[in-house]
Amino acid sequence: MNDVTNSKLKKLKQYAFDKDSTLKFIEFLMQKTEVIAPQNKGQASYSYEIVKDAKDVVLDYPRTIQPLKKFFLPPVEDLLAFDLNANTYQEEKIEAKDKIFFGIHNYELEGIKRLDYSFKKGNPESNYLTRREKSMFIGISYEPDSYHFSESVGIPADKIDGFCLFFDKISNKSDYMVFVVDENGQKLIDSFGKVNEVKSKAEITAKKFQNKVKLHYNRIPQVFDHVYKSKVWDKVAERCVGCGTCNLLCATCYCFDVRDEIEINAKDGKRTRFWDGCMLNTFAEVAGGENFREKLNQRTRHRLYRKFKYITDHSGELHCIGCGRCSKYCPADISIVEIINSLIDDYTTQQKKN
Amino acid sequence: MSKPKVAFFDFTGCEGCQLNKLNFENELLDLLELVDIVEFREAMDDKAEEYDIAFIEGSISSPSCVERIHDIRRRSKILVALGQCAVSGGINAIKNLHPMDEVQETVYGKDKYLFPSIPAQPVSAIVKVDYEVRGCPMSAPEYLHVFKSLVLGRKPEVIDHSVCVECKLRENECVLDKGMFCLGPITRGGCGAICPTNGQYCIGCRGPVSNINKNGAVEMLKKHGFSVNEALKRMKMFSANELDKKIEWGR
Amino acid sequence: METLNVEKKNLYNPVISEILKVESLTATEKRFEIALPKSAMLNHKPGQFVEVSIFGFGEAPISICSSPTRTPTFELTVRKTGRLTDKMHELKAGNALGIRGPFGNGFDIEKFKGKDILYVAGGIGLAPLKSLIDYTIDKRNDFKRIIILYGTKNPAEILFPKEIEEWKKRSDIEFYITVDRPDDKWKGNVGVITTLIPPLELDVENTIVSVVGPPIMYKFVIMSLKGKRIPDENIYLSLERRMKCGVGKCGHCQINGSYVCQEGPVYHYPRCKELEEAI
Amino acid sequence: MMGKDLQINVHHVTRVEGHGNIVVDMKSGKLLKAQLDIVEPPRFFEAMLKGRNFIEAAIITSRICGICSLGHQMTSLKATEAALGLEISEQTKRLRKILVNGSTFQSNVLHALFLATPDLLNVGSVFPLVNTHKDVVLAALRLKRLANEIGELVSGRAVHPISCVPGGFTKLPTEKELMDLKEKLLKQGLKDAQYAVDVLASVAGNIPNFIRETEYISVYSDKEYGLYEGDVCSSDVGLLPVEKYLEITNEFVVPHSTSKHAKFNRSSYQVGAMARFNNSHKLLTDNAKKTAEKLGLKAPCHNPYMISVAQMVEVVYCIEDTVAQIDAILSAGIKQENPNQEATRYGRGIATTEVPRGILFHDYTYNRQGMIEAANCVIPTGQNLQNIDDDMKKLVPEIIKESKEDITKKLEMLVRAYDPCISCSVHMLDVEFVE
Ligand SMILES: Cc1cc2nc3c(=O)[nH]c(=O)nc-3n(C[C@H](O)[C@H](O)[C@H](O)COP(=O)(O)OP(=O)(O)OC[C@H]3O[C@@H](n4cnc5c(N)ncnc54)[C@H](O)[C@@H]3O)c2cc1C
Ligand code: SF4
Ligand code: SF4
Ligand code: SF4
Repeated sequence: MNDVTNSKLKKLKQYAFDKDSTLKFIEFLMQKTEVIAPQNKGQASYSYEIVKDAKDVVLDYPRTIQPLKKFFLPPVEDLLAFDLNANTYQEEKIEAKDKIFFGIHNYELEGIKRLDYSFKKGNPESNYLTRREKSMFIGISYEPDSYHFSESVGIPADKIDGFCLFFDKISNKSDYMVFVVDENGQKLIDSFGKVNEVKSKAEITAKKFQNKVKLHYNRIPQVFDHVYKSKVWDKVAERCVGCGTCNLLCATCYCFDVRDEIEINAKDGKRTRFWDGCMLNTFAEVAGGENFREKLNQRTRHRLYRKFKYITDHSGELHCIGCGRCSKYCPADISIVEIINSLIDDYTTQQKKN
Repeated sequence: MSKPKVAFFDFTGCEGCQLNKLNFENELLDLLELVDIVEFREAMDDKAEEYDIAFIEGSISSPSCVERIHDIRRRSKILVALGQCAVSGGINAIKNLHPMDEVQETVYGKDKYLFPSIPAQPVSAIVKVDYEVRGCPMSAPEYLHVFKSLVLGRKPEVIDHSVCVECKLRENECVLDKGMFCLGPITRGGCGAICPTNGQYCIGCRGPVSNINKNGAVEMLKKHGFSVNEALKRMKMFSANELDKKIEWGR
Repeated sequence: METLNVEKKNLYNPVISEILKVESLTATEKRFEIALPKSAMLNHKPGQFVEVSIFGFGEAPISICSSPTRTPTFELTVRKTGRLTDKMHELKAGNALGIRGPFGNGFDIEKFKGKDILYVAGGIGLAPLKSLIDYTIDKRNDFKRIIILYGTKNPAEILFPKEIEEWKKRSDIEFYITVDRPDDKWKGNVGVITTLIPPLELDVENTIVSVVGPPIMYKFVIMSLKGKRIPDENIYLSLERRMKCGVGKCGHCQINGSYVCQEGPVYHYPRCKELEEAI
Repeated sequence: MMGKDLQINVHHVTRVEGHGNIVVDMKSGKLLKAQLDIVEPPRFFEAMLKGRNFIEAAIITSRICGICSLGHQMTSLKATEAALGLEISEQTKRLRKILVNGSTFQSNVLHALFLATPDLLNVGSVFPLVNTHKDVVLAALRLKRLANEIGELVSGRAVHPISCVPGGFTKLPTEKELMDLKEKLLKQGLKDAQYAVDVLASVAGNIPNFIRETEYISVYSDKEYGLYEGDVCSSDVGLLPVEKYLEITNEFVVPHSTSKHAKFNRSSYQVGAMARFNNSHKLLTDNAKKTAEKLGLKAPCHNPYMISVAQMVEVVYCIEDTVAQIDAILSAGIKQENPNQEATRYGRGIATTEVPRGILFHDYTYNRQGMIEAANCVIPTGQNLQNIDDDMKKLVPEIIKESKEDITKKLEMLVRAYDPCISCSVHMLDVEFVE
């Protein structure tokens, strides 16, 4: 994987899009294939939805409720449909469908890359990977709110590799500088044709993050080597109510539960999987009532180690992308950045003592 | 294989759960194919001697109810508590928060001994309950699941995750974000988060999740602008028995 | 973007297999002999497990209790504890089951060769161990002593009585059994399984120990083994966790950074010590 | 007629909501007792309301009764809005009217077709009819489903509605959903209702002929068939403002009932579908009027056994009025509005609504913190109880020559005709016994 950094950005072709051409561009994409983009949800929330009308697309949004994973690992997914009497089954037919994700924040795509790793590793899972095929991503820059901390986990505003195009907002108006990141992007621009290449090359505007981790992201796994027994876990657990929101909305969480249900005719049925999470009480409970992570401090610790250590040890990357969902939607106002910073404090005091 | 004999019994409650059972208009005839309904006072005259599955609705709140539920238990192979009144005492249990004597006196004055009353109790306080269908009203999908499972000789799934989980699965806008209060984080799911889905906050009608963090819950509600008392009052609307027994709230 | 071109598999499709024989072992345990379609071999290693499913009743991980050395068929011993296992107990020869697997890491048999083998089985833990016991018996010459320690709560819960009779009869196997609570007829040892360990005379450096039992048993057995000065490197444990997929995806079985369904269920004890949540 | 002895004790009358016993005691031809004993344990709802805030009132009162949960919510919301001075929009009002229609529709179908009709066909429940009269049962089930769909669409759930709150709705149906509902009501609903009416007409001959004139009390509005709003109307004295409800209901306690009884100008009065029909029949839709004609129902009707017939007439009305309300909402366009919950005052609020079983009153007093200080609910079944007792006292001597089984059956049918909702009626707070 080669990182595109600002030095390379200058070599990319750039096009100027105003509000109208952006709208036209979405419509142009919609004619080609299915387009998925952020839209309003409820009164003050957003979600990624299939676009029915280009005007519904909202490009200025802090984050959606569910991350992009819902398109590749649906919240509720039938695995098999079976016939009880005949003891036969059919697997759910999953087709790889062309789709373009438009208006995607860069951390969101990083989340997908992490999930790709998890679903390829060991036993590559066809359900996820088939859905994942034939997806193109068009990125957009965003203004970090008090929950975003992507920069702190190594995803600065100018990390745009993996997108085919990237829209960077250049003024307070709805104008964008569009960077062509790969040949697919160039093809799209060429066949759209209504915009002009800009010769004086720009950089992607740096963004100011209010929410920051105290230590460089390279050193976070190292902190996690030393804080397994930290008191921080107990402190957090006093406030956490174990609702599981932070797991379910996490862009890189992918644990699931599987249940069978029989239809009312007592003949047909389905085996279905659901998003699940390690913060929930029954997650690690086995027959006989033994619960291997009964306490909330154990569960919180497991959740964070999954993000910063366990998978990282294999993949070499942090499996937290700094979207801030777990903190924004936590009903107990628990902030993951605060947890990490407390752990870092704990770690530095330890180091000083030694 | 002969069809299982199924009976429905009602104790103190609003009978909304009874009614809910008749609200499966699309599935009702299919359900009837699977079982013999042998007793259902609200809908029919017949009575039977014993039952494979007895569904009990309502809380136990008078001495004669106690005798009746013992009798039903003796005659039933599987007994299911249906709806929050039967599962936890439900909303009836609010009266338990006040001394019984006082409640009776307000109601009957000097004649309080005419109509004996006892605290509203869950069925499980009197007899063994095999399975539960929670909710006020009972959650329709959960009832169908339990009914089908038992008729097919299978243990039903017991849901013990929060309502938030189901909200998240549906990608609902969180009502907390709208500045409302919500009991979803500490309430047992299984209802499909139907209240937040309809823009309303979760009033906790399915009772708390097991292994609940009591102090955390109070802290959470305090953060949303509730006094400890108000928070407790809200949490106990449907769970006076469960919360009072198991948990000493923030005292 | 990084390529998605990997050979991907549908991981969740069971193979419909036939039950050849069902045998009641105790009030709550039954043994099932199962054949894959077209007499296919399961090709398992002792200590591995399969995911068993019955449509409408769910899926569960069950250890393979027969040795790969024996027949093309394989055996499972199942305790009745819930949705799926209750239903399994209703099944008869000729009925079908869904099988996925074999999954997980079995015992590292190569390391056992030429050594004394000590088995410590608690309750249903004898089922997964039996696969290995039978294997070592079938290749008896590859190993030196074979010692089997087996403990159950009471005599009614003793599994595999026929096999136990044979083990007892054989002069090349040392078999000791104990129960926590005896009944009137019981004449043997009484006490928890750890009481069987101190009296053993062992060549500690050359004894490989395999332990399988309920979660609480491990701590105490390890303590007794340490009392005997058995080196940690000689100890293997098989751990149980909740599992939904068996293929390292669902997350339920994770012990710290380790997936029991991938790295386990059999763990080398030194590795367990790295995993804080293991025992 | 010579001194007959007769003792009837029907323990827990079936096919009614809640627990009640019929007790008849006749010695030597003298009627000592003919009454409906209400044995449901009391539930102390008014006590539960004390100290609750204005959002919780409707949530709690909904749980008084699962069958009438929507009616309780509506009345509760209106009382709260009156007490706090909350204005609601035209759209909210229309959506609520749809809900009231839906719940009247569903409850009437349930009662007339599932609970009362088996008597006319001489069977003990609706279940045998699945085999003998499958088409009717299917039509009735479809009707019930449709009625519930109205509730589910507009309020989130048919039992204990969710989205209707003081000041408005937390979620609104979409235009498409309303349009689909209208389609269904017109295409399938009216057809099934007509079919059920035809079947009912064919067995109407089995309805006992018993006449006792009484006072009929219902909500009345001169603009529409009185259900959601209007004044109180008595067939004896005409219109009265809702604020006078205590003078109308005059609740009193009898020892054989855990629920209070009521009376106004006579020893008893009747509420419910028949009272509404007698008072407001002129405001029915044409189709509903024709249905009444077909079923032989003419105002004023003094036969309580005909209540189920009046209920079927209302079913036709509710379907048609729902369509009219949908049209009005759609032509104005759905406005996304938040519930208006800014209190402009704190005080007492009294409200009335027709629920399927009759007129319902809620009366709350809020303190300055927005908490309920005092609450009172007067429930239709309670208001009917004295009337049922009076009916029985007249009926038993009239049919005394019949067999005990027949008498018992007719008494059960009478009680059932009122569609009593006993859980609902057992709600009282402060009770004094009359000697
Ligand atoms: C590697 C491995 C090997 C096993 N080998 C055997 C064996 O050889 N014989 C045998 O009888 N059992 C074995 N088990 C345990 C067996 O998997 C569980 O008893 C089984 O999952 C229960 O499923 P159920 O549907 O019957 O019960 P359920 O109705 O699903 O559950 C009953 C209870 O078991 C819990 N539970 C759910 N899934 C599991 C799980 N995977 N493991 C443990 N508890 C669970 C539930 O939380 C619940 O409390 C093994 C487990 C593992 C992980
Ligand atoms: S969202 Fe917050 S309260 Fe809920 S489990 Fe996560 S940390 Fe705990
Ligand atoms: S609305 Fe309530 S139940 Fe839903 S996510 Fe928010 S807090 Fe949880
Ligand atoms: S969301 Fe809450 S109040 Fe609503 S049905 Fe579910 S548990 Fe009950």
